Amino acid sequence: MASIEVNGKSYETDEEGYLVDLNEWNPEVANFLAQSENIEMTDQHWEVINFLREYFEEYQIAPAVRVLTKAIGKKLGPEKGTSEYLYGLFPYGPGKQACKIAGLPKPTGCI
Amino acid sequence: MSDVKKFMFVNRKAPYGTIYALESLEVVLITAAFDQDVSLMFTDDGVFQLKKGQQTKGIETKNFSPTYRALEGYDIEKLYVDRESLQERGLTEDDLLVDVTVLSRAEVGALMDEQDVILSF
Amino acid sequence: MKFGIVVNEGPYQHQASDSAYLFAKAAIEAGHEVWRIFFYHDGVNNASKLTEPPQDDRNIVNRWTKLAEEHKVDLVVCVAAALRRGIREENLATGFRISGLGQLVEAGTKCDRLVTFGD
Amino acid sequence: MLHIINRSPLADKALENCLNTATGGDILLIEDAVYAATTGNAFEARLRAAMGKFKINVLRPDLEARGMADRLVDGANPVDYAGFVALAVANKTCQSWL
Repeated sequence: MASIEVNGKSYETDEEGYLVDLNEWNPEVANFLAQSENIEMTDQHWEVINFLREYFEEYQIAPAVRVLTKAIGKKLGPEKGTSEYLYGLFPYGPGKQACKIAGLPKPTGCI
Repeated sequence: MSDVKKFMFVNRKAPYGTIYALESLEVVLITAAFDQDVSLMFTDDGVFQLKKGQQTKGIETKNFSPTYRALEGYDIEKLYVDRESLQERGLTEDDLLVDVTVLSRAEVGALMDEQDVILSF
Repeated sequence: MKFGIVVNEGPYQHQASDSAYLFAKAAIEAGHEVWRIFFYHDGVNNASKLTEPPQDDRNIVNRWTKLAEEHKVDLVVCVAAALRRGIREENLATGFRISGLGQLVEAGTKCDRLVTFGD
Repeated sequence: MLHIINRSPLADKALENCLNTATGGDILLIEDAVYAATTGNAFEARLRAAMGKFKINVLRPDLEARGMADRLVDGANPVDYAGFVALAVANKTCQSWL
């Protein structure tokens, strides 16, 4: 089992870098995970991360990319509800990268 | 995907006692992602899956009941409940955590006949 | 005719695996194609090569492997269900592969008939 | 439609629900459901009453395994696995009442 160290505290991760205990997530961990994905967190990134966390809190699942895109458009404005916008922020895919940074469970790769 | 089929998921089991309800929900979400025509049928103890107020802390298990409320966002809007099963269990539509269409057994049977693929877990 | 089969229970505990196997064999003998068998829930345990039944019992896992080898049946194990139960590439019996639930949906869309065995 | 039932009607409501819900067609009793089609069981009358609306098929190997082959109710149709496959072919969809 791998681990990361943020501000002197150690967090367990799986081999792909996802947090093992989702309850341990905090913004510092998010920043650290983003850096390891070569993403510089901006307000726009945080908007999406916060949205994902709220979505997960409410529905107990990570949304499919299509559903996320639609829901973001509804909440943050249509110009942000496009895959171009989301992939612009998270080049390797909002499903994979944003969920990891947001401390959501790893998509089980069901497709 | 070019071939769209009518998929119905028949849920006859209560949640938590076994894993079927949770894993059924996962298939439902994937099927919707494949752009298929999805409907869910809740009958017998399956209607308990939709009961409001599930609190799973004490059994240290994930409460997946909120996920039924996410179905709308996946464009899954055909949720059907068998009226007789509800009544047998002392439940009414008000006890359920999502909007559903309540059907008689005859209506349920007719709807099943329209399906291309029926999956039950 | 093209058949898809779903197996939801583990071997030895429930008759579902036996029923599914005998159905698949009969379908092939009748000249049909068994295009894919999808193992879900505890059904993923059908794919464990660590299974070792006593000598006087049928070997359910080997039976599947043989079916796959002789009739090109695609044996797919659900990844999420498999990970939960410790079924991984390294203990997968020959003829099985691990993949996602999409493979089940695909069996539903591509096959003429989908038959489920479970509890 | 082919309705497949695999549990005894004395232990589970699958068969009863199926009989009350389905619009007709083929029913196949497999595994523990074969007990439903044997004489003298408490569900026999209910099954007989449904025979006008449904064709009741019973998987013979499961019946034999359980020592019930000589107690099959009149009007129920015993089939082997080839017959099971034929039923699945003859019906557009197969529903397992799990």
